[in-house]
Amino acid sequence: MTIASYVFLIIGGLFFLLGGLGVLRMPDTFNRIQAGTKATTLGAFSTLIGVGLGNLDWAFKIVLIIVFIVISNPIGSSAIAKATYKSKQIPDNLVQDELANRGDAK
Amino acid sequence: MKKLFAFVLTIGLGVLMIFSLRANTLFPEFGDVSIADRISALFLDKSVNGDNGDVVFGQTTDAEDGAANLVTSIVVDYRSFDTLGEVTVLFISSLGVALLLGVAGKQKRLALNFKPNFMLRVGSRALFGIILMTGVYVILHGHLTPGGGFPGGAMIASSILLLYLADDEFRTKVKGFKVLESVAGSLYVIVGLLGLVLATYFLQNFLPTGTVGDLFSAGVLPIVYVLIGLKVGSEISGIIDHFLTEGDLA
Amino acid sequence: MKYLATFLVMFVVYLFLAGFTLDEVILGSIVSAALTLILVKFVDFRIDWKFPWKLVKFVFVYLPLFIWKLIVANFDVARRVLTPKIPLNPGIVKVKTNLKGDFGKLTLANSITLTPGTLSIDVEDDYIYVHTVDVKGQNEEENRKNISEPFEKVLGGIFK
Amino acid sequence: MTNDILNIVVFSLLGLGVLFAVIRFIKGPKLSDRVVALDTFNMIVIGVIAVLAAVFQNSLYLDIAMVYAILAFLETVVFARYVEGKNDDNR
Repeated sequence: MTIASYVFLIIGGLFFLLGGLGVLRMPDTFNRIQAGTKATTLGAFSTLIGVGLGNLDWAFKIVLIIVFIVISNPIGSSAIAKATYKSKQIPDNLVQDELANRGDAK
Repeated sequence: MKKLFAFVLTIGLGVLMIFSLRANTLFPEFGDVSIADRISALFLDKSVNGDNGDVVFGQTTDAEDGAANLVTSIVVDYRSFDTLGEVTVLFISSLGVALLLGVAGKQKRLALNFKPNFMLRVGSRALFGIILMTGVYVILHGHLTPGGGFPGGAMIASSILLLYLADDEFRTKVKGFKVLESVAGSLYVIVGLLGLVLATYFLQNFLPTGTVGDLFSAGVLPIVYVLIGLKVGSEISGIIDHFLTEGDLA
Repeated sequence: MKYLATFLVMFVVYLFLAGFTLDEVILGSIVSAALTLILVKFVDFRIDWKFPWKLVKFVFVYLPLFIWKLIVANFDVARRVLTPKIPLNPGIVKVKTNLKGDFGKLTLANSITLTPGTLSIDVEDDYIYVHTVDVKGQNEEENRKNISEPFEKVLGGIFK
Repeated sequence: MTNDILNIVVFSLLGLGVLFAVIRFIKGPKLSDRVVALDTFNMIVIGVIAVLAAVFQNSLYLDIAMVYAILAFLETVVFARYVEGKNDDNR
């Protein structure tokens, strides 16, 4: 059980590292949001499962934390993305922008 | 002349105080105090009334206040009157905000620059329940875990803040907050008076205590924390509401 | 029925937080009942008799797909991050959805954010505005097939 | 013994993630980049707290992780509101 727990913890740590690296290396804001959100969600998922496997009494609390993170993380990212778009800090490498020609655009 | 008189009076009072304290046998000589007898060491062992034994989690029964969290037993048992004062400070600040920003008559939301998107609006309704329940959990387990009435109340208020940020149209009913706040404050004083009636002192713990670490173990402490949590939560929510609304001038 | 649904959600959240002992069940049911009386005005979801079946379908059909897509998405991110010159062709496209309920759309948008190379920015009426790392499709239909098709098929049976 | 080494490995991975997020937070050319870096940083800190719970075998850290997750989400929403109000015209 300890071995499985540590396997999940190390996978989680790798994905957290990947998230940090993605936020650092990606060239524009939207891509940074993408890399950060995906990698940290799976990282938190995997780390918390590892912690739960280490001590099965905590399983329910860990399920609740995972549910909260999986719901809240994409919502937070979309809020930042919308705010970035609205504040006109749009990166100039977009090849297509269908949000611009919407009815009430800005 | 007046200043000289005041000077002499002060010196005289000081001399009088020193001599009267020297004559008092309860007050030890300077440097002769043994720290082991001081009351703080007894508080740490929670044995103010009895033997100086250790408190063991999950085994000790009928400790003086039964809370596993030492800070909780200090804050809402030994120094509960102080906590009543702290809650009053918060009450006065929320009253001040209400007096400064509250307008008689109809109120409406401030026009914000922030337009919440769909995902935030729907998702915050789903997350509201989890956040509110976590606040309630933190309050109810204040005597077992780090936490208690003040952080739990702040969590409840933050769930209300989330609804305010996520929905343009949302408004809570301020009147309900005011009623809840007043009722919680009065009940705190009534619990204190019950302590005076059923036991000896104001705000004394009059309910039986159980094993340290159980849920129902700390006598009156969880009740007091629930009241503090309700009061803090409703006060901070009221402050948020006052900051985000304005009188309808038109 | 609305009361029962709210009560159950609150009760389950409390028990998950506090653990399943007798004391907690008693206290949790009291607290959940009190909160239900306060909150029931703001709740507008209702459960019907098909709810347990839908829950089973959600857990055993949707969640494995979701976790699989999440893992694939992470390896996609890893590939992009670790290559020396990051391959990008970004753009914002709109995708039509057939789901009607609010929570269905929310789940779809969340899923889209956590799948390879996409990030949903906003939902408006029937359209989800999605930022993609790599714009492949030329028109709406192709984008829809690429981005939201697998989830829509599963979620259509669960949410209205 | 092996547990100690594995703990050190896990904590180094998390620490490097935090380091990269902080570098982006300091560099970030625009405000929204900083907010994204802060969001990532918060998620990694939740992971650190959860691993601490496993190391010390103490479930109180999970309560702290839950509360931190809630506060991180609220922080993100509040900063998003701040970013949106801050247009380029009045900067």
